[in-house]
Amino acid sequence: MTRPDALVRAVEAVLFAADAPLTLDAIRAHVGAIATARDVRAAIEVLVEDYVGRGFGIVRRGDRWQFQTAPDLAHVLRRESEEPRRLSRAGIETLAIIAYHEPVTRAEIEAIRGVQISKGVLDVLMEADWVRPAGRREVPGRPLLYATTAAFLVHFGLKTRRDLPGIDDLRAAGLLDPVDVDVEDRTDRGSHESTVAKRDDDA
Amino acid sequence: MTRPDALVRAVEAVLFAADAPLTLDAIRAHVGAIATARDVRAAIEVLVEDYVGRGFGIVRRGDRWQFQTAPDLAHVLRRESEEPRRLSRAGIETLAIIAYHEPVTRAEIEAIRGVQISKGVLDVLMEADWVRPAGRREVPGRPLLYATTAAFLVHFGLKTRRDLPGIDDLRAAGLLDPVDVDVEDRTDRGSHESTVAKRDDDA
Amino acid sequence: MLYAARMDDAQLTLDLDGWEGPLDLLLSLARAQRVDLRTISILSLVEQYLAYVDDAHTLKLELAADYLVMAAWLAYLKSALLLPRDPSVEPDPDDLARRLQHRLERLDAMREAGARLMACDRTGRDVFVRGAPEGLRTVRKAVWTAEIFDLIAAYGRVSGRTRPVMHVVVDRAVMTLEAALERVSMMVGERLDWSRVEAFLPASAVVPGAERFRRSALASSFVAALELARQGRVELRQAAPFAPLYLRATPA
Repeated sequence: MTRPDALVRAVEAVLFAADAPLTLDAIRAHVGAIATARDVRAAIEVLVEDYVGRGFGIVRRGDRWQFQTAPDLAHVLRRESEEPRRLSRAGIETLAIIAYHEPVTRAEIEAIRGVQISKGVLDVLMEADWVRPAGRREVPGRPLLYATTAAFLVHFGLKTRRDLPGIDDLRAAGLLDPVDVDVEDRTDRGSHESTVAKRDDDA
Repeated sequence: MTRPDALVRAVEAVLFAADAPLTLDAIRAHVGAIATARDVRAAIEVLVEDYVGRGFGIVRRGDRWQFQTAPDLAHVLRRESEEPRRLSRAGIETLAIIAYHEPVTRAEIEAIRGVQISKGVLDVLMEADWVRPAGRREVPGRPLLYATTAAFLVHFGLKTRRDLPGIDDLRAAGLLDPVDVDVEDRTDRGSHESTVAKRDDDA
Repeated sequence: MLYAARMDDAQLTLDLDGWEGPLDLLLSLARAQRVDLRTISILSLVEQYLAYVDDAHTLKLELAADYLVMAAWLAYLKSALLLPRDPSVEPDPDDLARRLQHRLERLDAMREAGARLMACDRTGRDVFVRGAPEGLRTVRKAVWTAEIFDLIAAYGRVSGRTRPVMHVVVDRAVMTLEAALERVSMMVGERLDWSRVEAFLPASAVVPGAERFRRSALASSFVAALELARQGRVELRQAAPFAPLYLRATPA
């Protein structure tokens, strides 16, 4: 890195510490009146050149000058932090129903689960990119259909949906044991509808 | 001027855009987790070197790093009307005692100064965010302990507490040995030991 | 009485001619000797202090309790230092003098440290951070995780919850109203004369062991007959309560 001369160095520090873009005169007021506007201007040119290719540089705004981070590094300054979150029970059940029955409407999912789905559950599944809207069912009201995505298969290590174990497999694995419904989390209990289980839920 | 590599440039931009000193981890979080703490540390070393002799540069404050102007340019940057917080003599001494002895109880500070701390002295130091409560001493009365903050290091331009002016000499001279409040108090207060316990209580 | 001032919160810090307490006064007297604190004569310092307090005619006695307590203690220390050493006296006066000297040294050191601290390159006075930082932003993004086992177990749970209801429906052989309606209306058109309602039951309902299904079929067929009669498509005839029920298509 170059060792700038005293004026360049002073201008550099003034622009750095300034809380707003500065005019040449404002800079001169700091670095000393011995420096002419022309000197300051020349110092700025040196600085502009010095900072080419670095993480920040000097930019001109009208007749004012300021330091600014490089525009192409905006993504670095605005970081996305990833927070691992586990799906709620309602979320995983809804996802399972979609995976086994797709394409299904929201009403069908609710009928199979026996409880209404709170608004956020499908949003979360779509945000996770495991579920996507898949057209509409051509019945009155034309309800939206939901299906799983390719990312779903990848995440769960499945080649196809057919890799999901069938009901008999689940029974053999002891996964069909009746579960105490009271364990159900409150959020998705919401208003309990009597539409429960009118429908065949065979996969 | 050198053209830094991508990581150095990103670290430079992050430190430049930050409105507070950053830890290595905070920097890593922005430049991408692919960079190890070691990589970031190495990038900082490059930057520290790059900015030697310029109008501002990178300094270490505790376990954090930040850009700041070169101290010798104070005269160019100092604004006439602006004077950092003026501390009373009691405030300065109390701050020094906390910084050199931390963590200390109020009774210990009083023992060193030979007078009680008037109300407001610790408040001012805490309000400035230079001093913080730091747990309690596990002795009867469990008096509150005080210690300095990260902002203290930043404000006074210290790399670490070991950077405190003359701290090694003072320690070697035994002047930073633990304060025996009980004995000290007797030394100048003669016989009325009962006040010691009382002061511990409100520490 | 002497301690009254110490108890009063407002007067905790005694400001006596600018001294911040007796230790401060002692330190100032010591420094006036312009010698290293480590080599200072505690005895002469004590004498100076006592002389100073004696001379301070302007002292407001009620405010100067701390100074007088210190004076009394120093007077005791002085006499102990001057008298021949009595080993039974605890603590050793020389030790007390050393401690006092240590305290003065330490207060002096802290005062000096405070001054040096204030002379550091202070942010906002000597060094400056960036005036208009863009700031860093963190956008939190949830990364959802779930294991294949969770997924399968969840489906098992849902199925387990709803399946028993399904089994009951499949197990109980029923003839639905819709089926009966269809069957009765089709068959009645093929028969010209009165037929008992039992004649419309499917063959599977009248075999041995199908009693439950027969009753379901009979009930549904009966309701179907009523519905068809309501629509004017069949006529019903029954001689008496619980007598056989006959139906035929309404003649054209």
